[in-house]
Amino acid sequence: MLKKIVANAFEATQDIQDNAVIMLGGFGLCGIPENSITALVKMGVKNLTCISNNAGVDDFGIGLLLKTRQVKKMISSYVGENAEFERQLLSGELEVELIPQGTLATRCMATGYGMPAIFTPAGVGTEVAIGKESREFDGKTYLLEHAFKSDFAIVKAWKGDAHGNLIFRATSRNFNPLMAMAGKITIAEVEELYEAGELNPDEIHTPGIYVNRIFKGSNYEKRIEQVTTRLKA
Amino acid sequence: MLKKIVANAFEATQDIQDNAVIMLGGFGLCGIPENSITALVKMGVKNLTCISNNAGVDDFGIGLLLKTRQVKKMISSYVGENAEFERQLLSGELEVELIPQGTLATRCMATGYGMPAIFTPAGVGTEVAIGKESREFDGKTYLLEHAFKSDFAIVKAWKGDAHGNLIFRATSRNFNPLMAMAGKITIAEVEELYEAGELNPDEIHTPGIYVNRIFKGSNYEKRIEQVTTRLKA
Amino acid sequence: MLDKFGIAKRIAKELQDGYYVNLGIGIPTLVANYVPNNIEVILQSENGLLGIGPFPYADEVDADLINAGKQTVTTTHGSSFFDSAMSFGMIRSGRVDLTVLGAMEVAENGDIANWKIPGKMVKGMGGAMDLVASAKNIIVAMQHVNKAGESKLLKRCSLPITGLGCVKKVVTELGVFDIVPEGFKLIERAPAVSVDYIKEKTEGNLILEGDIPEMILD
Amino acid sequence: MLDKFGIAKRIAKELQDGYYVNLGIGIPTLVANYVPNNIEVILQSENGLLGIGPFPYADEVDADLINAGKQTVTTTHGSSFFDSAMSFGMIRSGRVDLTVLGAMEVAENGDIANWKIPGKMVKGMGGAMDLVASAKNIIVAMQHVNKAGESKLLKRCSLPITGLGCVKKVVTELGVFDIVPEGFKLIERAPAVSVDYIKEKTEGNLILEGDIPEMILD
Repeated sequence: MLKKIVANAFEATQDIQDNAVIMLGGFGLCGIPENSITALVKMGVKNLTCISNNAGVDDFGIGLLLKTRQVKKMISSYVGENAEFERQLLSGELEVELIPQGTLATRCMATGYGMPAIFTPAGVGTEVAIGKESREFDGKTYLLEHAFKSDFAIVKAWKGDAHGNLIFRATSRNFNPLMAMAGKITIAEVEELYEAGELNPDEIHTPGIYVNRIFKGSNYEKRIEQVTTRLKA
Repeated sequence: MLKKIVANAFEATQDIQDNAVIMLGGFGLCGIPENSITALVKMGVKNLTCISNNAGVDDFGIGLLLKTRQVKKMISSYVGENAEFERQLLSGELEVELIPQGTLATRCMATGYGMPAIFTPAGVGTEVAIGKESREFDGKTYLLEHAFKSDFAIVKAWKGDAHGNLIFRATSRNFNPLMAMAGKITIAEVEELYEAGELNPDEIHTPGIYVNRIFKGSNYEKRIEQVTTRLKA
Repeated sequence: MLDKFGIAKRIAKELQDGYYVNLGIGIPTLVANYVPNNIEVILQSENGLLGIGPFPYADEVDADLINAGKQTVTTTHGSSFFDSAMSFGMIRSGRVDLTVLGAMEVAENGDIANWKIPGKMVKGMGGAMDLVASAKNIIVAMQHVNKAGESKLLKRCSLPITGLGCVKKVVTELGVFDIVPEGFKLIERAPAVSVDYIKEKTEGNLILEGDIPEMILD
Repeated sequence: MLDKFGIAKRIAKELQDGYYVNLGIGIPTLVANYVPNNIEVILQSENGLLGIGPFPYADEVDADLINAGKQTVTTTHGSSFFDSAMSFGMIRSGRVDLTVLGAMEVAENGDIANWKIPGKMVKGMGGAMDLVASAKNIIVAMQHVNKAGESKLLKRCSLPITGLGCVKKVVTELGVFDIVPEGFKLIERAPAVSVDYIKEKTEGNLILEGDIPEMILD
């Protein structure tokens, strides 16, 4: 029988070791694996390389792992919301590799699709292109960008089932299904966990074959970086 | 206002000219754009290059276009269900390019994702590799395969809306969302056509940005190639 | 001279019915407020949304529904969600008709710099490099000069480049400029701004052909 | 000697709990009927389905729900649908644990030929080339000899190749063979089949180590 369901974030992440390369889903604070991040902080695993579009804020998301100095390197597209991050970066405690957002997303997909590399025009002529192979197709120049290798991918979904099938909600989908396909071991935390057969097969975003462990998360804070509203007329 | 909805298959396909390169969704007879194929037969457009995983059967699907000698070339992965096809191929009336199924699918996706080429191990060491560039990544050899160029993609969906958003049903999804992303002009025929806002944004498989024209098809036959059943206990 | 709202208003005149549009953070986001009533424009957010609606009412705020600027938004009729790879797939494959973004510098050959200032904390390029490398029609919305009063319309960018030769049009508080092979072609002057003043504030090659009309913002 | 059901039954013993498995057309499809009751195996169909159920009852037949052999099927608890690019993505990225397929020829170095006979109508490779190029564990289910009585376990394939050095195991009506660096290593004999008989029917290098047990199919 499929044994993908684990009790909680601690059980799901217990074999993540120092120096691991982990991918973390989410865009800003939207759709981040809150429970797993908390578990990693409590476990105290060190020298992590984190592949994540952003680096959280000072006291939430990946910012929590930065505060405790558990991160050796961030691979991200935008890291600009975090004072502690800036301090560690400027002091040389933290390494950062910046990657265009579409390249980051597509390199995750490449891993999940068994494609060793992809071509993208993003970054041609910029410092991102330094040291990279470029190639022309139909008169346009592209960079060769390699699929990611990581030890673990940790994602957050709205609904999941015992087979590891995942459904995401609204823009919390973002990088989550891409990273779910890209982990050597993929861990999914979900708001709602169902028996196999309870989700509609047409509505599944990530087929369970890509997910190794799944658990029902709890106490989601779902913090919002910028609450922008309009007034009722 | 978005003006994607057209009355029927004739209006949708009226500017498809002789010598056009068209992609047709479907796997076997499952999820094929029946109405559009009928319109193409009635219009009598000639010398078509058809990119489609299969070539239909003698009297259904792309087989109808073969019967009327409207197809110059088929680009497919498997064409084995069609006697008229075989006759035209052996007599030299029809050109055929055979492509591994995963390569066919991924080359469609590459087009829709703006990637000029992809790497795949399928066909390495076989006659499919003849004349193609190969490259090693991590000790494994891959072929460089280019994104498709086509004039029109014609797909069949279950549900669609005025914005061109599409939802597919069960395995009739197959190549349809991939080809929908790959047409210079994409035509979608749907069983059920809705107003914008009636489909759940989380459940959409093909975002409307990829679809130029949409119409509600009629009289779907949905022929089955191999009805296989079991007996009630 | 235009304020930021005026710049957004002027750019909104470039919108056409049925356009798919990606609006960057800052002034570009304001363009959404000036879409003419008689046309329909669909806004793309590169985190994974087609069809951005207005900001939510306070009781509608949804943490799972944000734009690329991490602001809470809503959907509209016909919206769809997708992952970020498909989102940049749309961008790379040229499905987005118009991209509007801010810049620190634009060069007369269409180069753009908008992601990094050497010596300052680098926050990252986000999706900007993907957008400028792929979009077929890019309009830059920015102030004409920087805080030191120096022109941002340059012969050559001095800051690290975001993308090469990609900008098609620039709208500043002083005017509208098409990027043509020879440089910045002044198309329209902002209200009450003289050609001479624009000349003075533009370092890159400025092309003046015939009488330059003052823009009309209704 | 085994019949085709026996071959399928023997291959089913290779299944492990939690395996994702792709079964080709013909004998491989029959393997699904012999999955042990105490394990769970999820079948993948490369047109876009994980979790193939049994054939439908007559009143359940659904034209939109077929397998890669174009037969009507059903779903099971936990099934999911996806497009063919993702389907081959799963295959290429090594997520499918076991692939079982038929062959016309297998060579002692693991090469396989199963898509084309020169001079005959070529129907196409379908997904076979993708599967053999990507799957980490490939078992071939086939008859030991062709209709002319010639061995299909060869030193070198004579037919056009589908994939290079990819087959890990071959199960025929005569026995079970692991592909090792030196050739076909006989692991088990089919009931009432002698080693000498297998030797006679095998053109490729046959490796015999110790006593070769007769297979047990319970």
